[in-house]
Amino acid sequence: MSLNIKAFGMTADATETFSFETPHFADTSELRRHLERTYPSLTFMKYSIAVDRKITSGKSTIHDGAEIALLPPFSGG
Amino acid sequence: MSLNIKAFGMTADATETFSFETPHFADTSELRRHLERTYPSLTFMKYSIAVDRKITSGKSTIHDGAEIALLPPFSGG
Amino acid sequence: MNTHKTKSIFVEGPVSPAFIGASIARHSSHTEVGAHSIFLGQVRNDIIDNRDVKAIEYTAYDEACNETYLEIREDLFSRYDLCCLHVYHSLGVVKSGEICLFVFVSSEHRRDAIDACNELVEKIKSKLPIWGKELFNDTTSQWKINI
Amino acid sequence: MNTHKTKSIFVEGPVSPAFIGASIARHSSHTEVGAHSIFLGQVRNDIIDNRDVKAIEYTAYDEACNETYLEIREDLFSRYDLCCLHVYHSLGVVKSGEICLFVFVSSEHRRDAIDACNELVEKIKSKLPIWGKELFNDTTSQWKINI
Repeated sequence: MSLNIKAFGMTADATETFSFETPHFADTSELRRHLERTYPSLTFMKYSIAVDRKITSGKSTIHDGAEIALLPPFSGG
Repeated sequence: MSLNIKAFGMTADATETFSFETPHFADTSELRRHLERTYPSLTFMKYSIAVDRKITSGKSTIHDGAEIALLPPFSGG
Repeated sequence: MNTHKTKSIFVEGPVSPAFIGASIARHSSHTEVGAHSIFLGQVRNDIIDNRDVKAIEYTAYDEACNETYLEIREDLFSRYDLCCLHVYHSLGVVKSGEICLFVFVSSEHRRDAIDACNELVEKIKSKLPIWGKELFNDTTSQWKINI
Repeated sequence: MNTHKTKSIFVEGPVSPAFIGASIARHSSHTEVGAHSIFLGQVRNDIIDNRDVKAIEYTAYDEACNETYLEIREDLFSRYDLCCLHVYHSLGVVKSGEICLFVFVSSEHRRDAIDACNELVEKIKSKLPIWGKELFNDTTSQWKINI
């Protein structure tokens, strides 16, 4: 299966799209490594990875069909 | 000289007027004694005496022509 | 907007929501402002000993209020980074559901606006010689006590 | 009042002062309310490296925002004595001087309204996945950083 990734804020500047697909990765550390190889400017950005709308930290499992989002620091209000 | 007294809130219920005159008294303690003899229900009320718009406590001197006001606890807002 | 001059904080009767909306609209020209903190006091339909509060009638020692308000205002401007600050308090009868107090504090940043507004509301309640008389539906009344 | 249902906190473009006035007016039927605490975020005309911020463009992770907002809301209702609570946040372009955030908290008593509003504003800033991009007068832009 593939993963659907949403990119927000400055991470979308790096990926040059708000939404894209990647192959499935077992956890967020592997996914992060893949993303930063594919979009090198992500390496210089601070961002969290949300799995099914919950922010993860460190290495979190990614189940099949999870909704993934890249979240730079929030700046609403 | 006489003193001009303004009564506010429930103290005006006791004096039955918002503004009245008394003879001059040397200090707020003497004035308070006079007022409570004249309007006995004041005795049961909590109120401060303001002299020239400043709230006094205890025994404060009253100069000639001072503006006196009787101030029960505030309840604005 | 009159950020400097302050004649009187009093308005006759309730503060209308349209007036509040218009005050907010006027502040769009203050492009240095990032945060507005607003407090509104609304007359509550309290039930006291089976009597409904249908309105509050406000009276004030005007001259003393305005003097004390100016002191409070200067003190807040000296301790917080504020763009402007406005207070409107009703005199006379304000029915339940209507607004009797409108406090409006603006700053570049939210902490100053929120903290100054909060402090200002407490000072209005505790320091300004204003009295509310609760008018009940059965034509009786009693002097309000702030808690 | 709709304390339970909450579809979305988002509105397209700025929040108008007239909308705020109308929201306040609607609350006059809530005669149990004694205090409204309102926070408004206004886009500041900051000058950064000699460039004027003429607008901020907001984007959000909508679904995650609304979920997190519901949690924040339930937590506040469980800890404060509130009558109602409303949040409106802009999406898209909001020009300097215009309002991008409207937080409206009502309670019987002022302490609950003020404290809950204050906490809610901090949580909106720190917990909701929303991003602002500062658009400068020279057509450049940069992602906003909340402090």
